[in-house]
Amino acid sequence: MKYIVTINGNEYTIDIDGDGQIFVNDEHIDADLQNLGDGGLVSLLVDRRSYEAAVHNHERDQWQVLLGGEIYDAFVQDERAYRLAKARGEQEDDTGIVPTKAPMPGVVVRVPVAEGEAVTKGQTLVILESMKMENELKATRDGVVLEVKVSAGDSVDKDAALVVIGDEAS
Amino acid sequence: MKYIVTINGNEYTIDIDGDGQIFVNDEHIDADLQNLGDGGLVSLLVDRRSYEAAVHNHERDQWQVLLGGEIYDAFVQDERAYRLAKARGEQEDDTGIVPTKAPMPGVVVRVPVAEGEAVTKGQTLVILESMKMENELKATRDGVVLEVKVSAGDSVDKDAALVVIGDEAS
Amino acid sequence: MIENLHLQRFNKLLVVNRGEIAVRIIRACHELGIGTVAVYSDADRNALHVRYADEAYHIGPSPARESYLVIEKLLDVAKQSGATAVHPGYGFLAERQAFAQACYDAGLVFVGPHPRAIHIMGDKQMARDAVIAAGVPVVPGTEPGLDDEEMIAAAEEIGFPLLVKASAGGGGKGMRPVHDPAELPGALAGARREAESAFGDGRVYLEKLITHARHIEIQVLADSHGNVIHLGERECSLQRRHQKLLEESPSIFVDESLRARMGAVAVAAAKAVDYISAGTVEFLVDREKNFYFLEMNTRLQVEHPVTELVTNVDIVQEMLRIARGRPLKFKQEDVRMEGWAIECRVNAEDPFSNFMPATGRISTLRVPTGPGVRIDTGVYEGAEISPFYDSMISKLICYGKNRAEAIMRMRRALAEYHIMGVQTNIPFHQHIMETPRFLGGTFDTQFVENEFSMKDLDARDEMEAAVIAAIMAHRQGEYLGQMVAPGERDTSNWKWLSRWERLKR
Amino acid sequence: MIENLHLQRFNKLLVVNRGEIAVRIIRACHELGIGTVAVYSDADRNALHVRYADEAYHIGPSPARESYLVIEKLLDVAKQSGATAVHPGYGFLAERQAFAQACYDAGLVFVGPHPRAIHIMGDKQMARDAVIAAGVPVVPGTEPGLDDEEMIAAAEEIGFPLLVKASAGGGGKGMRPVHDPAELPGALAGARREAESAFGDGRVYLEKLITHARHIEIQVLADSHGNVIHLGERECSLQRRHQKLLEESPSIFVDESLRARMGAVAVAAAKAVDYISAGTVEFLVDREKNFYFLEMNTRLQVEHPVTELVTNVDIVQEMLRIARGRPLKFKQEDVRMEGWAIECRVNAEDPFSNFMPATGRISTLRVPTGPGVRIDTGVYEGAEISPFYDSMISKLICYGKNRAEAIMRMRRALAEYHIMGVQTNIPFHQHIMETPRFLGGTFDTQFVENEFSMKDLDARDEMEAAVIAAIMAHRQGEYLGQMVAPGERDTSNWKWLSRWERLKR
Repeated sequence: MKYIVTINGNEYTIDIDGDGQIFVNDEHIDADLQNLGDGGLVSLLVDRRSYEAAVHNHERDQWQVLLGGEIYDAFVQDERAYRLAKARGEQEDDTGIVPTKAPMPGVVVRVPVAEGEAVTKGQTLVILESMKMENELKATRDGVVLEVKVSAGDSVDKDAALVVIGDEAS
Repeated sequence: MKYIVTINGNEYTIDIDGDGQIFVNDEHIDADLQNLGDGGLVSLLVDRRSYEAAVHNHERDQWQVLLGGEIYDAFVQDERAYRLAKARGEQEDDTGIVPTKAPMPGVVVRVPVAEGEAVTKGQTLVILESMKMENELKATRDGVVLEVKVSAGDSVDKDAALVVIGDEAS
Repeated sequence: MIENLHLQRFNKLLVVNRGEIAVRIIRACHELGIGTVAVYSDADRNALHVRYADEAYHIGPSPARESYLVIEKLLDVAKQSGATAVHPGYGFLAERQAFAQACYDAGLVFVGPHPRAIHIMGDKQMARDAVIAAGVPVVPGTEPGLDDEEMIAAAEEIGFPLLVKASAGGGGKGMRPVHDPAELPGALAGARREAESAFGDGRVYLEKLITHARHIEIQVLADSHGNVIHLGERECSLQRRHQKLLEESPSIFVDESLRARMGAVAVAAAKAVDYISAGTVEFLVDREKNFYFLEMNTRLQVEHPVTELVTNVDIVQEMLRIARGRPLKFKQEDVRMEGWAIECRVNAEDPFSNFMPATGRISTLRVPTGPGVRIDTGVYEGAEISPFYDSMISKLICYGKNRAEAIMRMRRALAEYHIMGVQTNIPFHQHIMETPRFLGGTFDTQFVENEFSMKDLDARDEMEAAVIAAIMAHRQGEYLGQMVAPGERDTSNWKWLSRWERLKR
Repeated sequence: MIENLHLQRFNKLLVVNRGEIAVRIIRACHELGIGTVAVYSDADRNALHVRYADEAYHIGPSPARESYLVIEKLLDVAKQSGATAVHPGYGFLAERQAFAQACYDAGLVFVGPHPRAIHIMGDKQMARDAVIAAGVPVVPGTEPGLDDEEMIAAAEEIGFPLLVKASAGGGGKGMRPVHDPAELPGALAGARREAESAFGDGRVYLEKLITHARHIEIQVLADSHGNVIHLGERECSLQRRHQKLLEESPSIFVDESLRARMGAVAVAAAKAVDYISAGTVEFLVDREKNFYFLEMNTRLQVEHPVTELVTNVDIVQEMLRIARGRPLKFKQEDVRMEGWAIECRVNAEDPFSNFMPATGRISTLRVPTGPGVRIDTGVYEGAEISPFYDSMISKLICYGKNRAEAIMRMRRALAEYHIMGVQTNIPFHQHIMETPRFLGGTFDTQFVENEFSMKDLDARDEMEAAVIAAIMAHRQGEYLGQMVAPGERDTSNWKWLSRWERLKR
């Protein structure tokens, strides 16, 4: 099985054959990955170098690997998915309707954007107070505010949709 | 549901009613038992006193409670089982055919008893070497050696039957 | 001065707090043979402080204002349990004069200073007046309540840059830096509005802005017999949004002479309010080693362990002894600082997303062990990190013969520390431990916010991360493939279960 | 004397051990910036020493004789990995002259003494001769190899009680106490048989039996420049079957003058064999504080942490510095003992069943934290305790300002320490911490075996245990009742699963 893993724009072609042998960009490596308990903690020996890492399957193809104090956001596609995506020129991140969700329960302090307003990636959409701190929730893509679902003073639950961003056309 | 718990020969009648209220020897206590993880670690609040204990369901009605550095071997019967046992005058421990099993893998050093020999509770039946130590396995009841299944020098697996004790008649 | 204090031998103490500090206090009581009574909200039934205490009382729903902050409930628990002393920890009711007073009124020993000391030090202006009278240097500034014209005139005298600060303030609210006279009127108006809405008190005052300041504090111990000593300094300059993140003792910036001078001033500040118990005098120190009184915290401090490690004094035990009316067993000249200690506060927050607080259930917890490592913690595997309480879930403290060794130990301890199920700022501390400015000790209170980035380091192990992700995805794919094999699913739940269990091993 | 030693700067070190001591050494290397190479058998792929090392090499099946004891495999790993130094830890190959020699022959730095010192101290008679020549007091006795008549004559001179001991012995094998001249011939014959079968060497010798002896040892550090110092004593009298169970430093039995005399003698013993690195000189001390050389352990000792805590010297780091050819940075007069440290060895064994070794999988592991607590461990949640290796799985070390505080901390740390899935001797230590003879410090090497019982304490919490057992049985009954509800089982596996998961929370 061949996978294309993209991290920080760098692509790694990783082939795992029927015997569990692993090739990175066609070069064989000696890799042994062990699960340590059920929380996503793993031990990797790769060409005898030893690593402990925490792995989290963010969603679908998105894997987050915490290794040596660094976080690596890995996008893992098998060969077919990779080719299809390539052909379609798809860019997962910057399209579609994206609701900004509350990462934790809290109270909305301010919503500095209005419906219909154009926003850019990284722009603050909502300020949420939780755990004694004010937290800025930012846009994950460029687009237009399709809907503002909350206003200042609202108490919200974890994962509540707060602001929805999309293409102007949608 | 009424239970009779026997520890060190002392009997406790413990009634757990439909609402989860608990009565010890007909006196109500305020008890709250919480499982901490899945290893048998529990937190008990009883009349506001706080205890952490480790519980192990040894076999069937035998519960082992490790509490404050002490081990309590508790025999738990519901009311009916208790009455039946009482009526039959049954003494679980001292009858039946009892195989002495290897508590861990090891090598038999010596078997100081022979088939047909009468033994008393606590008498050494097998000396097993494991983890660099010699360990004496003792008879759990009075009786007669029905069978010796190993001899010095044998390697044995965990739970292998080594010596079988029973009544002379069996 | 101590007539109206109840200082007496007590054998049972009520801890009106939760989390790591409740555990810390309960441990100290165990070590002194004092019985302990814990309190818990709905969220905390299985918490460590409940499990480690001798007794535990439920005091209500999870929000602190319905449990940990309800004075009547707490006093009621003291009465019911027969506890005759109360330790407030930090936060919650620790610096509320009304609570300390209520304890005294109920005949309980309050493990802390007299309510009057709490009151004075809790009010910025009263505290300032009290310590100025005792000869303590303060940041040049005005008193609160001046009108705009008076402020503008005073500003000329103080000089720029300066800070507009809320009189009732805290946590940076109602605070505005002003670099130019022209900005002042707007800043005054803005700060007043913010202070009014945050504290219901719109009074503000001016203070000289000390640039490149370090936050250095002195630990003080005072008994009920008039003995006041200090245990040297703690360096707390690594902060974000006025929250300390990492503390050390000693400070790389403080030499013997500065320590002696700051210590003497801190003792004078404590004496100015007839202080009793452990307390902390916070200073700003400028580049020329001028130091200015900032405030006095009239309670046990989060970062007390670094001082414990270098002085070999157990501060919590000392608080308990002092509350029992005992004189200090050692004098200033007996206090020796040896070695170096660093504390990293472990917070439930995501350092890769602007330190957003994180909630969740701790599914896996692996703590570092070995030489020179201490952990003060209130969490456990299975703990739910809720939004109800502080995001600080544990403190990792490392000790070494010198600063370099303490840092090396902290590095390896951080690498061994695994908390799964909820995000933590452990990676932040790992980055700090590799940052030249931290290693060189040349940082100030602005460093983390203005000059530090989580992106400074190389992505050294990118290939390894890719391999891990690919193998995990591959295994998940294989596992899902088995799950959806046609016709198999209904009859194979048990098989599936065992397979899944195996996968998780 | 050091020409034929390879002492040099090395940047990568191979640890030829497993378990807690491998972890301990790897941690010390991290702190000194030395790269680490671990080795592992089949059983140890997921072990901490593999995870914490920079590199790890598989060396074969689980039995040590096919992995950790195979010299060629280990040297091969050194070669492959480019490690230029080797630390043997304790046990396994640590005191095998042949291994140390093989390292030297391969051009590797052996972190330990010269092979000749290992050889001399490994042979009871050679060691005795060497230290006698250096003026070290030894237990009066004979040399080995005498015939029975000579033995009987010598016995008269030594006096009774005495011990028959195997020349090649260890672990109490081939050892017989003799209280009466009439028992001697039988004891000689028995000991010879046992020694012959255990060691293939039937030679025995006689030694005066020191009654009410305490086992006290001196930690020595010697560099390659002729500097030899000691770090004070450890009290190791709490033993069972000649296995130490609990150690402390200092010893309650040792005063300044005795410490100075024993220390000087230990240094003389080390110098007698041109010792280099960390080593331990073991003594028996009688009631009159006469002390007798027992043996010298030419390696790092299990119980080294108690010395580290009271002297603030990192013994493993010092071994590494010495192996790099560095002179000791401190002199005898710089060594100061402060406070008190106690170590409890946590063994996988059942203290309620004659300390039977236990195996199993550690299903839950909760380690104590907080002030004064250190844990050196090689185990982890999920670890399989196999019969292949030593039953000691971790060490809990507590430090306090004095012995009382160290004991109180140990009590609470033991109560917090939970290892589920495999039985441990933690309850034994909890009993010891409540035993008047231990608290008073009036114990000797016979105490645990002859005068201690796990049944000494009251069953204080019997009612609570009964309540726990009843509730657990009740819940299990309810759960089983739901399981066997007719007709429900096939369709409800999923429901069952979620119910079971909830039960386990």
